[in-house]
Amino acid sequence: MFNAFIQVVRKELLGAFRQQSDILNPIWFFVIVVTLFPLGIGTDPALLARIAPGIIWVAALLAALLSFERLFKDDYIDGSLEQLMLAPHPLTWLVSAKIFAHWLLTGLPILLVSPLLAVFLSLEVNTFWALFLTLLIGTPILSLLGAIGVALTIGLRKGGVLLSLIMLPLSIPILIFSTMAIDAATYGQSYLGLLALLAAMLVAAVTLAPFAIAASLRVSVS
Amino acid sequence: MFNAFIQVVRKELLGAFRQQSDILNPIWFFVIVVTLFPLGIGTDPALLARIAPGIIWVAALLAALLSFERLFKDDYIDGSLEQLMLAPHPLTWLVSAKIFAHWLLTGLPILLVSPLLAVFLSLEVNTFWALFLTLLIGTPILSLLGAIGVALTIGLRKGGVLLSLIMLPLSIPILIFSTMAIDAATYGQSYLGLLALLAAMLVAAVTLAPFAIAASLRVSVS
Amino acid sequence: MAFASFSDFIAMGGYSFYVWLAYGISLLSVVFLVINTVSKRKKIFSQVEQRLLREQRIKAAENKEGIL
Amino acid sequence: MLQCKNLTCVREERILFNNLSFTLSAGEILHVEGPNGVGKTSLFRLLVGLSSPYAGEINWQQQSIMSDRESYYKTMLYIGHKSGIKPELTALENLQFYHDLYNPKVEFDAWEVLMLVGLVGYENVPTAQLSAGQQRRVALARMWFSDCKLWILDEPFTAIDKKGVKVIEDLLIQHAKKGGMVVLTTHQDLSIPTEFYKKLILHKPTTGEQYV
Amino acid sequence: MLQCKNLTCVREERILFNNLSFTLSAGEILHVEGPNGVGKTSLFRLLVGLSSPYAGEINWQQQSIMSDRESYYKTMLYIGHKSGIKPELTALENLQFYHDLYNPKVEFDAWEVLMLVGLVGYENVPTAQLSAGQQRRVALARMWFSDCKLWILDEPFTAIDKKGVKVIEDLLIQHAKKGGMVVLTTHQDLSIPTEFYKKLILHKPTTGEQYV
Amino acid sequence: MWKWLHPYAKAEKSYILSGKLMPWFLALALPTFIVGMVWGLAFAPADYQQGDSFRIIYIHVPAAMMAMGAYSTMAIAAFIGLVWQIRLAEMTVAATAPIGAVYTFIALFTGAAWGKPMWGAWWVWDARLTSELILLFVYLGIIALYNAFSDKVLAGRAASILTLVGVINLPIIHFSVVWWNTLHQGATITKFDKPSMATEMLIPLLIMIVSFAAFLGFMVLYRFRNEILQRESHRPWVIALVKSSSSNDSQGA
Ligand code: HEM
Ligand SMILES: Nc1ncnc2c1ncn2[C@@H]1O[C@H](COP(=O)(O)OP(=O)(O)OP(=O)(O)O)[C@@H](O)[C@H]1O
Ligand SMILES: Nc1ncnc2c1ncn2[C@@H]1O[C@H](COP(=O)(O)OP(=O)(O)OP(=O)(O)O)[C@@H](O)[C@H]1O
Ligand SMILES: [Mg+2]
Ligand SMILES: [Mg+2]
Repeated sequence: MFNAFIQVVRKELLGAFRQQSDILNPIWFFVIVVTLFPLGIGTDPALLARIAPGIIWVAALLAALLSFERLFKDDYIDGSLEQLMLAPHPLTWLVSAKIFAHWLLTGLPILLVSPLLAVFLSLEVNTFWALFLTLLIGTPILSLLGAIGVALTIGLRKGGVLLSLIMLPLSIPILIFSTMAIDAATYGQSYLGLLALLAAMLVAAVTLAPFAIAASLRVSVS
Repeated sequence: MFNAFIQVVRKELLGAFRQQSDILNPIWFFVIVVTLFPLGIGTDPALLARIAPGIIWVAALLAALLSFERLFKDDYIDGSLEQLMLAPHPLTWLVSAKIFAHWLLTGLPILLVSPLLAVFLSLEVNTFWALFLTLLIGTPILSLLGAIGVALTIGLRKGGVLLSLIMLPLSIPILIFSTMAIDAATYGQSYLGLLALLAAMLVAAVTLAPFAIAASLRVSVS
Repeated sequence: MAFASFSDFIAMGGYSFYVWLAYGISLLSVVFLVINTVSKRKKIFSQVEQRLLREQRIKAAENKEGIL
Repeated sequence: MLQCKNLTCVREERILFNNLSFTLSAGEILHVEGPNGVGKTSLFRLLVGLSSPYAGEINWQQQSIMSDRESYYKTMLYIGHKSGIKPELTALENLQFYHDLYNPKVEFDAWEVLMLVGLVGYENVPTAQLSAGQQRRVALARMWFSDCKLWILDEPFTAIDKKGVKVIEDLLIQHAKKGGMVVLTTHQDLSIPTEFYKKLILHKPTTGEQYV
Repeated sequence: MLQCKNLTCVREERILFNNLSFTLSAGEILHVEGPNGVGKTSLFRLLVGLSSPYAGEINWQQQSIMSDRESYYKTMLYIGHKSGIKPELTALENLQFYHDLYNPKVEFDAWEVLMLVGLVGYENVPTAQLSAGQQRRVALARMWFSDCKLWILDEPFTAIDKKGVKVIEDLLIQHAKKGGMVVLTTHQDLSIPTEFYKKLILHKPTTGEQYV
Repeated sequence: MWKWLHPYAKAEKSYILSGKLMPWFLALALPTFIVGMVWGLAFAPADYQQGDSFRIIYIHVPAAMMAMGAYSTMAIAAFIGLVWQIRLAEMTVAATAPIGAVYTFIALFTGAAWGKPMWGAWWVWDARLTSELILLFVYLGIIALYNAFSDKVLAGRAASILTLVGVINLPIIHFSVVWWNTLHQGATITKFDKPSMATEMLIPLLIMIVSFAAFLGFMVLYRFRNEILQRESHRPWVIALVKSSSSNDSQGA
């Protein structure tokens, strides 16, 4: 069973690496969105530093959102998803593998590139660490929640924007806790409690979401 | 020839209205993104009003971006695009019709909903009008530029994020001019010059972009 | 010579970190570009070789029975 | 043994078929026939458990297929209208994945299999760049290394050239002789000797049966 | 008259065919044959101008097809592997669109046409909810109201049932008798009388021709 | 005007010609690079305001200039390629983009490393910086697009179209960024007032510019040859080339 997990992750990564640009794409998107904001809002470094965590988090959310489509949609169109549902392994498990691969391809790059953005937006070291930690815990939750949304909308043509509609409200709590933690860090307060809360949400998501996703898939692909 | 234009627009709208949610989706997305920011950044009204135009514009950009995929991608997958390229009418003309329909389905709703957002983000009347006018002129340019990006990436699997990479640099000038105009309005200055500039860009885009798009399509679909 | 000694030269009037960082990264990126370019050429060669091999395989399989 | 009892399939409030029952035992090939839109694909999706019937039951070895999906899927191979092949991966990678996830116990040499399905020389090309028939061959290649007893094939011959059709038919016969079972549809005439297969002909429901 | 001179097609640095020449005159049906992956679809995409040949020229009525695309497209109907049917629109709406944009001068009654292709009762169902063969029928329905002289059909019989194949073949013969031209591929045997059509058989390039 | 080029419009001849030109470019690039760098780093006098940090200029400015130069090359080549359907020109576009991107990156990075001691921040949203950053994005977009196509003929054409679209866009970006920036905060970079440069500072700079230009030419030719090989790899002359090189390898081993 563990082997099945590995196989699925391996296939996903292989596909992504085949199109080398695919790995860099989420990073680029993320970088570009973050550069748009100074252009739209103004270049005062103090103002930028103040709104930076919010911007980075919203950008992460949108980067995730843009990449969700590919989580199951391609598989649905070419029939791989059907086949995955007919594999002799628990669907929850296979689905978890796909989500893990998705996080490796979208969440992780965002983490890696966040120091660069901290420089662009003149962030303090302390704030940056809070941002990094919240991203580390928060992005997997985003991937899991997004997967539920995708699984629900997959059978519908043009589910793209419907997906964001379903998913954004779900991700608001994460956004709020994260920015609270970052704010606390900026003012030099402890934000461990908030991190713990996020971690608890992650645990809950990891254990429950795969079931929701598997169930939704059984409904959507029928 | 004009008849061909009408036919294409009609078909696009018909398809969108068939899925009623499709018409509401861009609006929802837009509203949600705009409400995310106060959550991410904090609710100080002065701060919000200051960054509001930038946020609204960036949200409009992203809403457009999310919907571009559907501009040609579905058509490409089901073969309609191929057939459109084999129609006995100039491709530039048919392409213009598609873009016009796209604007009707994404740009226009954003315009319609912008008063609501102005209220959310405590905008002044003067600022709002500038915002409205820049959106009115700017969103068609976005649709045209986005179409170039889509046409270039259509044949590629997973062009989604590549598309944003191509498109965002293209749309930066519009973003900058628009927020400049809005800022000018906020400080009570005249922003007619900037609007004229945007309008000139629109004219240029309307006349040139269809050729770039048609050429790109001939490359991508081959 | 603008510097009195070699260690002065390394110190760059107190800006050593920035100057050498700039030069170092620039050099690295150029080296990266050169390596990329040369290895591209090698890759094309090996691709062509592989294709020649593949054509041999196709020919070998051409007249076998029971093949779809 | 695959057994369907009194199956009724309803799609969008329209009855496709009603009270359909049949049994398939080891060594049998079942050719499901019927005009376009009669419900062959819908039937197959019931058989593999992708959708569930409006009424009736489907049993595999006396057990409802839904009761233990995983062990059913261990013995069932489904190839549908859509191929399930990842276009950005090569034929080799696709097959390796299907082998490792679905039939890991079978000994297999992907190169050999690809030779058998006539894709020598295309092993390392992304499948997106293959022709329609070649892509279909990659999907069908799974039959060459499957240890599943039950094969469910929805129009396997689509886009396959004549020589290919012949080879696949031989493979089906061989599978049946080894005690396997095959359910397939195709709009072409099978050139399999008639003693090897039986037919199930689906009809449009007559006016009386349209509503249940 | 459709005329191809010395066509060479290269895909991804691989030569598919080399120096292919043929002519098609009014009233002729050309059946392009060849095993999977030999380049039939690639040839058709050259013929309709979707891609351009590596070398050689394609003329329609003595004029290069690229020189005046629009007037060529007025007389050419292409139905490819992909159907070009919008899944969210109904069959009726799809046909109406194709009529109005491509053959606006033909008088036509969409209901009538849909009856002829056997989709009575499915006129107002979104095509996404039709079966594979029914979707294909919607695409093929364009032949019934086309005033184009040249039809280029890439595997038109895919997913069509036997009765349907017969009807389409009759339609092709009729079109040829009226002075039309047809280029088609299919892996099934045509049951058209042999005097009505000629064959073009594509081969893999031999070793000598592999490089130009 | 293009008559002289015509005989070489055939790929094989271009391959040979560019192979002959390459050493000359390298012969210009290497010595100038060594001379310019040693002179600039060790012999040019320190700046009276910026001290020794100004020595970054010897790579910063050449890189920035040649980043633009590379783009102009690409734009011209793209135009020729699309209008006259010359595939070799499209290959030039593809060959040049990565070099332009690396130069742009160098300009950005050295600028940032210079900005930290001078302005106290690695990055500010100044007009010049912003447009340079966007230029980098444009380059990356072109490269990514080119690599995403597997058929290199199509890839070249797509990249050319994008390059041309970028040409229209770049001046707009330039001006929009300048106006936008001056409206908000004209005073961010007053610390950077350009001193009229002393000759002993200027000469190594000019030498470095020549060196960067020559190196650009060398790399473009090298990559151009790669492109030709890739696209003509079904032609007998390429096969012969490959065969002879592999037999050389086996003899050497
Ligand atoms: C990331 C930051 C920077 C970027 C992206 C950047 C970019 C550029 C660009 C595009 C040019 C134009 C080259 C040309 O004339 O073609 C330039 C020139 C120049 N830069 Fe920078 N620059 C940066 C930071 C700096 C800093 C911090 C300094 C010094 C304090 C500096 C000093 C110069 C000088 C002296 C020139 C030559 C000006 C001229 O002769 O026109 N730059 N830079
Ligand atoms: N999109 C593509 N990119 C690159 N190569 C391709 C592409 N499509 C097809 N090919 C190659 O071109 C060759 C011919 O393909 P084509 O689709 O023309 O074959 P075909 O004769 O139509 O086959 P089939 O009977 O399977 O439809 C194949 O060998 C394939 O490898
Ligand atoms: N996704 C769907 N949603 C609703 N109805 C559907 C859907 N797919 C098929 N149908 C309906 O079910 C009926 C049977 O479709 P099915 O695909 O099972 O036919 P089929 O026998 O496989 O035909 P074909 O030979 O054309 O493949 C059709 O009349 C169609 O209208
Ligand atoms: Mg079916
Ligand atoms: Mg084909």
